[in-house]
Amino acid sequence: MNIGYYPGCALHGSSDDYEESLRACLRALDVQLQEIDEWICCGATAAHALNQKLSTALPARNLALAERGGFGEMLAPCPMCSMQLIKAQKALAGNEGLRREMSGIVELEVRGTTRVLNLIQVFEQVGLDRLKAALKSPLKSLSAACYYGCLLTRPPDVVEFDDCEQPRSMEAFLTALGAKTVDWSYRTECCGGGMTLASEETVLDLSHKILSNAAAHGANCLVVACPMCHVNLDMKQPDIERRYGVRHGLVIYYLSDVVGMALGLPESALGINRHFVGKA
Amino acid sequence: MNEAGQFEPKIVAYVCNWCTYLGADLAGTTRLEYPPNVRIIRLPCTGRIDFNLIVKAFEIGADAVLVSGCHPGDCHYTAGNYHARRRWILFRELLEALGFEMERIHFTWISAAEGRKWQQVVTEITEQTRKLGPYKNLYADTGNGSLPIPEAAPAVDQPAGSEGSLRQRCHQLLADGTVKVVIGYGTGGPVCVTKPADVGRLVWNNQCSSNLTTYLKRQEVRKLGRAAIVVKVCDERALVVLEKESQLDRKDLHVMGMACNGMGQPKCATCDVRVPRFADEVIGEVASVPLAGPPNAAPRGGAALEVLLAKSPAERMACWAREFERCVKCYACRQVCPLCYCERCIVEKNRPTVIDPSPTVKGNFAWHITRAFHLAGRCIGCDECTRACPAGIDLRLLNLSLAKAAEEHFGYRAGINRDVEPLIGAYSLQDKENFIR
Amino acid sequence: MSFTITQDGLSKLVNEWLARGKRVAGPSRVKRDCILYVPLQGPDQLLLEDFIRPANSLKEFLFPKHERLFGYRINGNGVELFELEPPKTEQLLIAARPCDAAALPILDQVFNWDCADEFYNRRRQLTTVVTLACSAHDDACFCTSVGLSPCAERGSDVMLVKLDRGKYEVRCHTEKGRSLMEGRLEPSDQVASEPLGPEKRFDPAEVREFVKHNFASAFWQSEGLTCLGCGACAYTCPTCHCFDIIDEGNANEGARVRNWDSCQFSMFTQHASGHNPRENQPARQRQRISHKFDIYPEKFGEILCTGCGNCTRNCPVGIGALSVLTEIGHGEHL
Amino acid sequence: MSRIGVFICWCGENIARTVDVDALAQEVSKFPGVRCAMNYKYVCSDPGQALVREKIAAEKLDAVVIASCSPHMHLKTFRRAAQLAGLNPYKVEMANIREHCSWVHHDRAKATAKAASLIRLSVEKARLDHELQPIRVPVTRRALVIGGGVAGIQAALDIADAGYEVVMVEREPSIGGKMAGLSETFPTLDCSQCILTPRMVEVGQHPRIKLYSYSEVERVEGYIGNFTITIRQKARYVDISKCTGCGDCWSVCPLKRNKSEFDYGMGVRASIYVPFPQAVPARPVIDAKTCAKIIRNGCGLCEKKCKAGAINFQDTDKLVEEKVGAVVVATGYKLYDIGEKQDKASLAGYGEYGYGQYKDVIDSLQFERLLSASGPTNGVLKRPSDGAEPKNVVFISCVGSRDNAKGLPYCSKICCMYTAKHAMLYKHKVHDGQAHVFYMDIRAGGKGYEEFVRRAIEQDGAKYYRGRVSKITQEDGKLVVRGADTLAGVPITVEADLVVLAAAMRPADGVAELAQKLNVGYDEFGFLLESHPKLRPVETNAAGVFVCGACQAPKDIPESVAQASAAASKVAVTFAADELMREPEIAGINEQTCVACYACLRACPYHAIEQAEVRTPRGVFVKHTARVNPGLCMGCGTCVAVCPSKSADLEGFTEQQIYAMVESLV
Repeated sequence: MNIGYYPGCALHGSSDDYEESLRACLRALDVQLQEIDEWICCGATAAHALNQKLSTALPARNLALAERGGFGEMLAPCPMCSMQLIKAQKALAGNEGLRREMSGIVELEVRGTTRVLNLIQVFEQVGLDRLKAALKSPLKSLSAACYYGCLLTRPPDVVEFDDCEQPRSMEAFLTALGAKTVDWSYRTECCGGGMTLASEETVLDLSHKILSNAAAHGANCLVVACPMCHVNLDMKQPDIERRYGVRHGLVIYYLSDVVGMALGLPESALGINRHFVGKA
Repeated sequence: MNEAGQFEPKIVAYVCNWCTYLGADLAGTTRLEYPPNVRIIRLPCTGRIDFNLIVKAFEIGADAVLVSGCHPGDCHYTAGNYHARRRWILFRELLEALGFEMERIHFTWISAAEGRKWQQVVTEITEQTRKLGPYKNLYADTGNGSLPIPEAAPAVDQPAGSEGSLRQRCHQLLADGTVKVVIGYGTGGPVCVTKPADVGRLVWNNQCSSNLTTYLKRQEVRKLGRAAIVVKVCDERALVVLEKESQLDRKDLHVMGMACNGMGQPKCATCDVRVPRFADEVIGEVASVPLAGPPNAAPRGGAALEVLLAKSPAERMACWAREFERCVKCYACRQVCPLCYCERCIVEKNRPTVIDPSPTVKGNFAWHITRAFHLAGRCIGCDECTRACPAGIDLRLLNLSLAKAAEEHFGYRAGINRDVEPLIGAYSLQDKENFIR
Repeated sequence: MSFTITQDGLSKLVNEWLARGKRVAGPSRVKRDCILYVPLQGPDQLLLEDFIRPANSLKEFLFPKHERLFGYRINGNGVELFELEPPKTEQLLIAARPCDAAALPILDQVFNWDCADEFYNRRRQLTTVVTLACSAHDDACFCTSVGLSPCAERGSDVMLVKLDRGKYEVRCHTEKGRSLMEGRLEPSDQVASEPLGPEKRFDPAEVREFVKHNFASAFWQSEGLTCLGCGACAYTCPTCHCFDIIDEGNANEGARVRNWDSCQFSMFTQHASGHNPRENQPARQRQRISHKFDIYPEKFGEILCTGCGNCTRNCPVGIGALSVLTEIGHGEHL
Repeated sequence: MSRIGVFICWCGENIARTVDVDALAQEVSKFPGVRCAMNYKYVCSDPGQALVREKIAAEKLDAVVIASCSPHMHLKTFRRAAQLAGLNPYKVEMANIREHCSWVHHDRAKATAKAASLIRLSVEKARLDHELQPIRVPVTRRALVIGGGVAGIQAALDIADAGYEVVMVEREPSIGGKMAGLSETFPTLDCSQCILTPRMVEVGQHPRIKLYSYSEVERVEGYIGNFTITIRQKARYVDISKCTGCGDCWSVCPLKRNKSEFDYGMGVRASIYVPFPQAVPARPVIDAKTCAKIIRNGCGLCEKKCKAGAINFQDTDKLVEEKVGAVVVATGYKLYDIGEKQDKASLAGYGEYGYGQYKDVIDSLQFERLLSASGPTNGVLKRPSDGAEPKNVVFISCVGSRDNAKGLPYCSKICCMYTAKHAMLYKHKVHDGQAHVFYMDIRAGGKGYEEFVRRAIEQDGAKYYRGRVSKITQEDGKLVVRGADTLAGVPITVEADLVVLAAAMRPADGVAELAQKLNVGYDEFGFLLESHPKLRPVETNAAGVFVCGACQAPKDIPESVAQASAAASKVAVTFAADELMREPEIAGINEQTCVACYACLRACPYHAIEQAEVRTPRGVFVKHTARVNPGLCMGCGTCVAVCPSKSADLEGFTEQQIYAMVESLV
């Protein structure tokens, strides 16, 4: 399988461990990622807060680049990126006038034909059967709380992925790979996201609640598919301990980490050794 | 014309009893003045208004026709207007292809509460028609009329050995009593073979373009008993339609599907079905010769229909007037059609005379409009009507215009799917009505 | 020694007639694969060579497919009838096939035997027929079997016989023909050779004998089985002359009209009671053959067929009279 | 020639001012078929009608055209007048020269010309009018009531008390419906079972009511006055004619832990069971899915124990036929599935409420069972997870209702009221408890309703928050309900012990299939369609089929009962005469020329056309044909338009008439 790859700023910055992990994992599954040439920022929260046109134009440029590269499908591992890209893609596909306008602005013809995937969808394309066949070391010791965060399933009519409030797709993979999953309440709660810099208190409060609920339901780790969630839940655990006096000690895995582990890849190849919270 | 010599349009309005008629009553009760050119024919429901009435109105000299009923959802009879709407969608396409002046045919929904809308509609139609002037171009050959001639596909040989296998199988079927008669192709024309010894009369070559399914409606052939029929895939579609319309029981029929490489006819140029799908048995294998047309090509008229539709309405009307002028009403078109199976054709009904039986231009237009529209959503494009016409009238273009409309508006192709209900007699709330005011 | 005319001469003739407001009709290619006798707009529409014969016949110029006989007006509670003007335009039927022209004397009998049909006779008087002898024939042609030939004179005022391309020997058979051609002919040494007709295929006397004695034969059942019951054979036949009379009009006025009809239609003999004496297609097929070779000869002393082959060529299912007749001739019915 | 009389009305000045009635009468008298034409000041007045009658007799008129106002105004008047004079009423036509002419045109010459033309149209039509007789349909004076909830019970009792037999079909083992499971009812708080059970018993004992419980309608044939209903009696494995209802069987049954349907899973029952003690019939049924004898030929204790010998493990479904003349549909409702699984693609669930995931998130009908004195907890409020008494209960209204995102834009109408009732009853049971209600709007229209809600708030201290709940999470054994109070403008978090969701009302399962059998329409949500929302609220477009209760739209008990009585009275009206009279202006098929393509059958909105056979008097098959059922045809003429051979025609608007009219416009 050969698909386009849009890393977005996070995977080339603070979350390069995520990139390392998913590249290693997907390589093992024979999925070739081809990074989109000259990709630019997806616009994230900032663009649509400022300017509607800009929030379409930025992803439109990226979509145009993907189309130029001939990619029918493109992985955007960061949920914010994928949501912005999908939103723009749908708007473009359904509006001839907008296509013309945007093609002018981004100086490249854009048609909105590239399908944007999140990481879970890429694994779904690989398929449970193939994963099971490649399974080397079942994840017996894991009792995982799958954490989707706020954006992976939202807005539901844009991303059209899984049940918006009670998603189950990650659980399906983990169960197949031999892990236990816990039924808990905070799958789609907000971790504080981009408030890390603006209001650390908010982030600590929200992340603390998430970690507490996961632990209360018997989880010994969390599995995420978002770089921002990982930062807040992993890196902020010492701060949470300082503030709330609770030491959660929960390992935060990327979905690709656990899949990679099950495929028998060493933790170092997956960048797990660079996480802040290690195995208890 | 009025006394001052000014043209006064004649407008015939077919309206339903429960909405538009009452809407017009309300216009009266509220004293909303409008021009006196409209003549209302009150009918129970738009569902009752069939296309022949629209044709008849023009025949008696109407300069414009208005058809009006209840808004969707308001029908007194729950769904008459939906049925009507679907028919109008198709009928308008036929009138377009014939070159009618579409600005003289109006469809509206006017409720019992819309007296003002009635006033506005009638006023506007009257004024618009006054500007258009009398409908002089109806059925007129104004010159420059010549129908585009479709291109035939190149002739291809049929699979070798098919003829032999066909005869062998038919011999078996007749000998073991599975069937009493084989309806097949012979040299020079169709044959009905009833004795195993006669199977040598059956042929399979690239002269087998005719559609034998038309024999299923013939009493003389039916009386012979259970039949095996030789069909090409394109003919098979007629069986699907006939079955849907309760005209045959597939159990009573043994269908010999012939793998066909094309018969070099125009219809073969756009053929996208080559191997039988629900015949009882298939004879021969289709050669890997590519089709002349694109795979999955819709039954569009190809270039000829495009050329026709690109002409001006007056030119289209002239084309058809010139064609129909030659029609002698021998009804070969009707008799060869596998789907024209009425025992008493509407043209033979004389109380009332819906269609003038005379082969005049008026009577011929009425006939060909009716024939084509009765095949709306049913014609399977075998082109037998065109092939049979001794006057060389290209009826296929009318059929194609309707097939195209059925596909464009309803995604419907006749005789393709055994599970889909016939197009006419069904409706969808989503049927589009952008032409209805 | 003979007299000739060139194609240019014929064109001139056509132009002159048209210029005088008269009608000229002849074979013309109305579209690809369709050649018909039609009223001509000019000589360039006239087709003289390289085809067997038109798909229709000459009869429609004398016995039109649709004709108004008289008019009526509804007046209060009464009805008022009025006469229609008879035809008065002279017409020239040019390059007609001998098998078409030979049908005209037959039609003359039909429209005059009990009462004289005013409209028909008037048209006949106004008509001049110029035939063109056939230089080719096909498998459907059988004029020689019914006593005619490619250059049979019957019904022609003038006959043209091809000499070279664009040049014709002219044989005037009637006074009408002679006056038409006066001053248009050139003497020539060339004499056209008699064109060859198709081989004889059957003997009409045998056919007559057969139909007389085999009314209930199973032969008709099998022959008529594939007939679909359209009127293509009758309507393109030069001699078929059945018609239907109806009133056609609106609430105020109308006319009694005469339209072609065909014995092949299921409604042709349908009684008001619902009973139909010829209740199936084989019976109707038998009627057509019997009428042409037995019933009509019985009454008028000649067969009702000129061997043009139109019924065969125009039949959508390839039946036509010829195949039936040859089968009778070959004794295949026995 | 016809002998038609034309009567031109002046309508005082209304017509005569604009139309020259004298000139008009002159002109009209010359139309073909017109015997006499005259004008009169008010033709609809008594002397006017007398004139018409007199002329019919004197001139031996065979048809009459009244040129006056709209036929919607006076056609019936003039038909009556003609009938009095011995002329068939269907030989009367009207020309609308008032609404369609004199009132909308001012030019006298043009209006007069148009009036003449309109009269000509009507004369042409009248010439071809047939003498018609009203269609008489015999009536089986017996009614079918489908559904034995409160609406069905009310309808059945009213019809039976009016003196007609009733057949009642109930899908469940007992009648009683949803109401039998309620604890108390708003706004009076009287005990639901106390008011309903006597009515159930009455049904069970009524000499004119035949009850088929645990049965469903399999097939419906016929039409108004003459339905044949095939009823499927599902295998009950208990012969209720032998059974005494003693209860030995269910006490001996070892499998007592099956979830009780009647308790919506809040309680348990044995494999042989009576759904609730007051059931009618008070006879058990065996649950074939769990019974050990039926599944694996084990156990069989009940059979051994039964003294009456009523247990029959070989029982099978039985089909029985009943003839009835009218049908009342009272199939009621079910609650919307709150969870993620939906039975329709257009619907979506509320994953965020954790229904089905957290045991203590329940729906309102489950809560009713927890409150009910005869419920699984005997009226002691215990939460499902651990049986503890909930001290904080959150009620969320509009769960599904009025939520476009979930596919149910309509208001379920009763939730505001029962939620207030729930809050109140809860407080009455748990005095130190606190009820919290999240609502969108409070819709308390109805007698005593608003006061009832105020009482819940003011006397019983329920806390009402105007706002939606965004998420329910479970933490430390508590349900953390996060929502908003939009009036105060603050987010709220309530730590609850129990959450009750007021799920939307939806039509009961299988209503669409039933509606198709009955040829009754239904809307996109599955609620049955009444004929007219205001003027024919209990009739349907299928003549002789009536609706009542929540199958038609969400409604509460008083409304359901009122509608049921209305439906019953409509049935009584239908049964008032021995024969039904129907308008004869209906379609017919010329069976001689029909080729049985059944285009008409497919297009008929009333399913009034059936496949039939033509046979000789000796019974030899001749051909297939379409045939109109005069009991069902409403006369729209859609069949005529789709008939290719025009073998279909419509009396009153025949093909000949329509073409004659059009041709007169030449």
